[in-house]
Amino acid sequence: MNPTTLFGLCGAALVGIGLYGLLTDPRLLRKIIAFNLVGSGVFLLFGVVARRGADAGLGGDPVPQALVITGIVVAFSATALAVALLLRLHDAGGGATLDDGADSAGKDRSPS
Amino acid sequence: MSFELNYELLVGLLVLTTAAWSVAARDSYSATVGFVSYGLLLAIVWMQLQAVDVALTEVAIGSGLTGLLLLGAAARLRATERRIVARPSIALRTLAALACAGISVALAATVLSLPQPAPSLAAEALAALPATGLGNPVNGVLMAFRAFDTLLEKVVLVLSLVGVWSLAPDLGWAGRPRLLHPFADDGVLKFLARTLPPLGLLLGLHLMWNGADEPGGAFQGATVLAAMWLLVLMAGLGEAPQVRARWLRVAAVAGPATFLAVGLAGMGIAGAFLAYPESHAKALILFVEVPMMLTIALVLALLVAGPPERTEGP
Amino acid sequence: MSGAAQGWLLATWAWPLALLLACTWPAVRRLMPQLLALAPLPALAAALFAGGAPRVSVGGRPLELLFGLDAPGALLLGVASLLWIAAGAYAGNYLRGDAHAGRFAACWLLAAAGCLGLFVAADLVSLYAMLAMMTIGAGGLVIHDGTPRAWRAGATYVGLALLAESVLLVGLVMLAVEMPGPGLGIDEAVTTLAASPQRPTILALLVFGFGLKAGLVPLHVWMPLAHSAAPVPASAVLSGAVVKAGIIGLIRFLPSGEALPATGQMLAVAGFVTAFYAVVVGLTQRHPKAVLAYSSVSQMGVVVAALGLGLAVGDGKASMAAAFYAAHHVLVKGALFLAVGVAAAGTKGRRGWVLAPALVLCLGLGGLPFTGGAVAKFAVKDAFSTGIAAALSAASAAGTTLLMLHFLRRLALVEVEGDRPAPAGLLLPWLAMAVAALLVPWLLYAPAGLGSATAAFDPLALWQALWPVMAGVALALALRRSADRLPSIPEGDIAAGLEPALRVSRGLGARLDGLDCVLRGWTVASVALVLVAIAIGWTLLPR
Amino acid sequence: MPPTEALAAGASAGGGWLVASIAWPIIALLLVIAGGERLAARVGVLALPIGLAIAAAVALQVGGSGELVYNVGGWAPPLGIALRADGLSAAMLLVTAIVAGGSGIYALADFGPPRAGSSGRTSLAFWASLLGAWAALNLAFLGNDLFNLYVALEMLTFAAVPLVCLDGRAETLKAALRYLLYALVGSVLYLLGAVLLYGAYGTLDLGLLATVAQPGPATWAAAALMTAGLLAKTALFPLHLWLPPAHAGAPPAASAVLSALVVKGSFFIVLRLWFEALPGLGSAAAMQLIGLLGAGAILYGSALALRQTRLKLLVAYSTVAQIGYLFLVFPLAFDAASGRLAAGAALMGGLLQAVSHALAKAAMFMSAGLIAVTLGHDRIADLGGLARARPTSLLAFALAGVSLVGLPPSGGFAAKWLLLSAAVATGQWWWAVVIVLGGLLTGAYLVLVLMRALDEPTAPAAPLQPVAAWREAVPLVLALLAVFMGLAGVLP
Amino acid sequence: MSALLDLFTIVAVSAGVLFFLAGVVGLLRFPDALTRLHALTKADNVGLGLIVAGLLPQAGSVLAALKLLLVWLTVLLAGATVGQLIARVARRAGPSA
Repeated sequence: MNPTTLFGLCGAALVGIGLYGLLTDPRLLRKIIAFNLVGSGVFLLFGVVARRGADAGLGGDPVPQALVITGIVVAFSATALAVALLLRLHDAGGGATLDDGADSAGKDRSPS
Repeated sequence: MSFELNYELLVGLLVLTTAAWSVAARDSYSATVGFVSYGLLLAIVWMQLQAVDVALTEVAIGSGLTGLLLLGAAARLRATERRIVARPSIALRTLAALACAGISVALAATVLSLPQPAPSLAAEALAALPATGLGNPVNGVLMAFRAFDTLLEKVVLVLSLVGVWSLAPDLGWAGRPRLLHPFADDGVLKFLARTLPPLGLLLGLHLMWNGADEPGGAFQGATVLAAMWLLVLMAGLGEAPQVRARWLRVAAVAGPATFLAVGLAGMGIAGAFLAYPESHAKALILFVEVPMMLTIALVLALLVAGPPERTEGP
Repeated sequence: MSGAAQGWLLATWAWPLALLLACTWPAVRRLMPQLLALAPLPALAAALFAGGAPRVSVGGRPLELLFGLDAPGALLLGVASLLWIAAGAYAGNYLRGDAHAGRFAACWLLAAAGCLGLFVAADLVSLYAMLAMMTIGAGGLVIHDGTPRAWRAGATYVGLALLAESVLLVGLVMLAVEMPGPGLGIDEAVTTLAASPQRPTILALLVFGFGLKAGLVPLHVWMPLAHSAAPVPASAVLSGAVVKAGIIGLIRFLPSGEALPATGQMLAVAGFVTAFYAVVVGLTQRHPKAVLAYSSVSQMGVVVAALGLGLAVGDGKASMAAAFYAAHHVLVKGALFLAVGVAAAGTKGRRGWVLAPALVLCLGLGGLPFTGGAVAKFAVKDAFSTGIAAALSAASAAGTTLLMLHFLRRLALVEVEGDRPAPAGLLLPWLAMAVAALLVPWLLYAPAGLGSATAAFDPLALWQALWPVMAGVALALALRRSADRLPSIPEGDIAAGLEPALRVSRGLGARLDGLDCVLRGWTVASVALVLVAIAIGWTLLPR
Repeated sequence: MPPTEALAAGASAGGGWLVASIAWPIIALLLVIAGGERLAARVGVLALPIGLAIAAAVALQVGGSGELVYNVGGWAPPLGIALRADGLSAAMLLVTAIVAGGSGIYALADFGPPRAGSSGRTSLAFWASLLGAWAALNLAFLGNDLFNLYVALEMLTFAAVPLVCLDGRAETLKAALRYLLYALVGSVLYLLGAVLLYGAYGTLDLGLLATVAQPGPATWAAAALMTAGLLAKTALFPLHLWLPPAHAGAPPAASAVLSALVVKGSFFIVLRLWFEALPGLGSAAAMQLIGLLGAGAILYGSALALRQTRLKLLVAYSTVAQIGYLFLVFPLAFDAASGRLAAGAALMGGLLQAVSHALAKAAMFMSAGLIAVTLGHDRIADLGGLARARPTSLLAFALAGVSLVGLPPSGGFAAKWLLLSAAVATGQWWWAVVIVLGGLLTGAYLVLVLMRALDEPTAPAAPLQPVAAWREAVPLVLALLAVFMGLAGVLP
Repeated sequence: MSALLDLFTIVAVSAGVLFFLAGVVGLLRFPDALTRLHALTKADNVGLGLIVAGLLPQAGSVLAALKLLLVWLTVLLAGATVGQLIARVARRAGPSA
């Protein structure tokens, strides 16, 4: 059991924790936070993979490290878009959850 | 080593605790605070993993800007979120917990099963690095070997900025984003907003310049600049530009545009899209990084600032 | 010559479709109901000049469409086009002042293109395409009146027809998979079928599909509903021409010249059951169109029985004979349906103009000597030559006569709608069809390659044709009193059983909506996502 | 290695077109943003034909050489990123360019240059998103590197989400947010798979993975996570929660792109993942499972479409159903004997289904939009009188329906025919049954709509709104393409 | 000489850690926002200051030492400002907070 593996397990756990929040918390903001947790868990796994690939005098495989940097940026833009949507929805009076309108498609049905 | 491991263990546990906290906390605001501290702890983990560039990015974006974004939202949503009580049924939550645990276990098992010695491109990257004239292999990957991803990532940034803007109410389109801190009128914040930015500017440029050979790069630098600008905006020392301002539009696309132009030029002069002639590789890369830094700083800050709103006096 | 012939082959279905497309111009759409009689002209030309012409191919792979015309096809195409012309002329008059005339015309053209194109389709794909076109158009015709009854009939018809086509599709695909070459011509398909290990399955699927189209009991339920619900000219073509889709399909795909006793006898049994069952139920019907519809079911039963017996003994000529019998039915049934309309449109006083020719046609359907019906019966005599078959066919002839006389009585009682004599525009098509039904069979007998029709005049043949008719007449007179006291079975007898099924399906639908709201809740859906991931991973593990 | 050598190593002549097909929409996108609202529509419309030409050029090149490869930056995989085009990609590139072009022209009426008084917000957002989605799709069809494809997926999502809520109504915002969050879960799962594969094999290149990938925990976990994530983005039943409200709520031009193209992007990556990277690693059980979900989608989606009372929702649910056919490819293409996925009739059928559905569904959404504009509503029960009011749009809708039901000579028919043949040839008759039932249900709900539309006006209809003829022409052309695709000889 | 420097480092850093410890305890134990703030700012300013001071001899180069000082100054600046802001919030919310 070396530190790298330890952090690998840590990343796996993070994914689980975040995923649970993403699945079950009705509050949208918390979903977004949870998504970031899952994301960072995945990035941590990238870091572990990079560290395991330490070679040729480098502390880690630079490729996964670069991928993480790109990934973090993408995750940030996703967060920004989601937060903006959430606040706009809030202003438009749509509340701060998803499921109280889940059947927006189901609503306009004739009671046949 | 055993001390090492204990230390790592401690950090790992702290990370997991803060993560669990930011999921479990009753109040979203405290959850967000938990998330920010989680980001800082994660940066330590990245240091432990010998990934300084990532650590910088994680602190700057993962914890810093994202935290700012979430804190703002949490503050605005406080009232509404209190009213949300309906939660999924206990059975459903249990099922979800089991499913997530299953995923975690599977991942853990997979991590433990990864081959030893691990496959790695470190050697190849190092061998190819001279052709790019760069000293920092991570930056080499970002700007040369996988420059395509980096270019596309910038397009993604700009695209999501347009997405955020498109959420403006029609009346707000003519306006500008507003994120005044409730204490904007306060001298203290203004003081900070006056003293810190010069320092930040210095740091940002330093990071960008350093990135070529040492940890850091346009991206981390730009983030610092963005943070400084946001500070100025929040302190009310400056106003965010109108989203229709032409200079803003041009600046927002300058980075990817230059990158793309250089890349296409590469087809002619270096035989491939996004290839650099070996003699001028470093110069070209720096030439790309300067406008890119501008764009990134601008876009990151405006992503935090959100869609434009009607501009009546506050 | 062959160039022109091939042109006619294509125009058979392309011309009606062209007229249909023209309907997108409002001016043309308003005019179209009066021009319906023009749509089948190329088909008639094809029937006359393009028989046996080399196949013409349209498009490239994967869908190379082939068109050609074999002898039975030519025969049926000819009479069918005659019927479509007459009924079209009739419809032009019938539709005067109808608000939906444009829609009727559109559906009519679509159905005509499919129905006529079906006879020239020479490959699996175009055959399927024509069937589909015909179904959709005909469905539109059935619901034309827009009454709940019409809707129910149309829904039943389209539903069952689509079912038949889906079954056919599977059969055709199974056939195509085994075919060596890239082309999907029907001729090649038939040769493949002969050698196929899957033959029983494929034959079963095809017989089911085409049997449903031809209205074999118990797949006949849609016919009485559709034919009595549709407007008069529509029921004329439905009952006369459209039904023959099943027949031509069976003729094309059943192996000819090879003896398949089991299959053949099964077909024959199904045919005879249909023939008699339909007579019995038909006798209980009140509305003349319903009676006619059941008579069509019964007649198709006879045709299938003839085919089946031919197949049982491997008689190569049986298919041509059956086609001939069917051709006669096209003309008679088309004519009689028009008669119903004429009777309703005219006045009681001048109803003789309707009843007199109708009587001849009715008895002709039973096989009265010197009528076209006699030739038709004479054509299939070989199939029904031997003991039990002969008896059954004679009995069915008697039954047919009985049923048709019942129809005649109901026709005489039809309520008139106005007090003015039927306009010539309605009268002439009817009389023309009547004459055609009497004469055309005589003209076609020799060209159809069935030998000489004069043999039908020898005394023995005359007697064999006559006595079942007389028996039928006698029965009719005997039953005259009781005929109206028979219990009345609802049209489409067992189709009545569909109603509860519909109600159940509606209930299920409501459940489905509820289920969807649950499935589309966030937590359920996202848990589902994680579970899907786990499930896929699980299934990947080696066992 | 120096670029030139790398080129000699990996890239094939004409590969530059691959770069062009991705770079061109991006250039247009940047121009739109820099040029501002006034120019957005013009730039966009000019970009469309050129993009089509580039796609055609790629198709020609592929038709000639069978396959195009291009190493970006001259760095060959595993260190660098490669682009690759085969017949499948070429077909998808073409149909994408056609549909994007169609919806662009169609959108000129809604998102043209802003008139006085109206803010240019929607105009800018629509054109930027359309071009962004187009670039992302082309990248998804050409990308050969798992992380590169991840970027493509995210780009696609970020471009698609704003399209959903252009009108800013609360329910479309909610639909957009559900879509975004669910798509994000999907992409996280995908990324998890990618990191596992890199950790195990040290490469993200599909071609290299195919050579080194072995059965093992990492491979299985990665395949499962990535497939599930992509299914979520493709809205395969039961992961379709976001699709109906999003596609039914968006403006017609956007719905056309979303329903016709966007869901195909992630589907295409599933194909690539299984057929290119892990062809030998699927198990019969897994393929049957995926097929089962597809079958569920077909029956469930069609049944629900039959229940809808709003036209756009019906069309949206029909998309849920049609997506199902795409995933029948996996059980049908899986050769149990060798345990490998074999490119054959099934794969070709799946591709045809994707292409023909793209054309037909775009036509359907556009004509449904025009119908809604004309009548001021899209209640199926009150469609009466449409046959007179909008014959052309109705015709387009009906022709598109012909392809969906799978009547000859439409591309839909060719697709169903191939899938059925594969089912028969491999003796998996149960999929044949599903295909046939799906066709029946599809026919049912389309006939229902057409019959209503052919009826007389039920209520005293509100004054009909006029619609420009050229707008009606767009869906008609797309529908005709879908109907006669079967004759075009697209099959090898 | 170097031994002395090392000793200085050890002492200073330990003292800094001690301050941080005290700060954390204060954060957990003190009754209201203002007093907690009081504890925290001590940790930030003095604690970090001592640690930086202790690390200076180990910095190796003058540039590195300057960087360390810069870090400390920045933290001082930010900490002071944030402390002020939080205090204002607390005062606005009233002593009960």
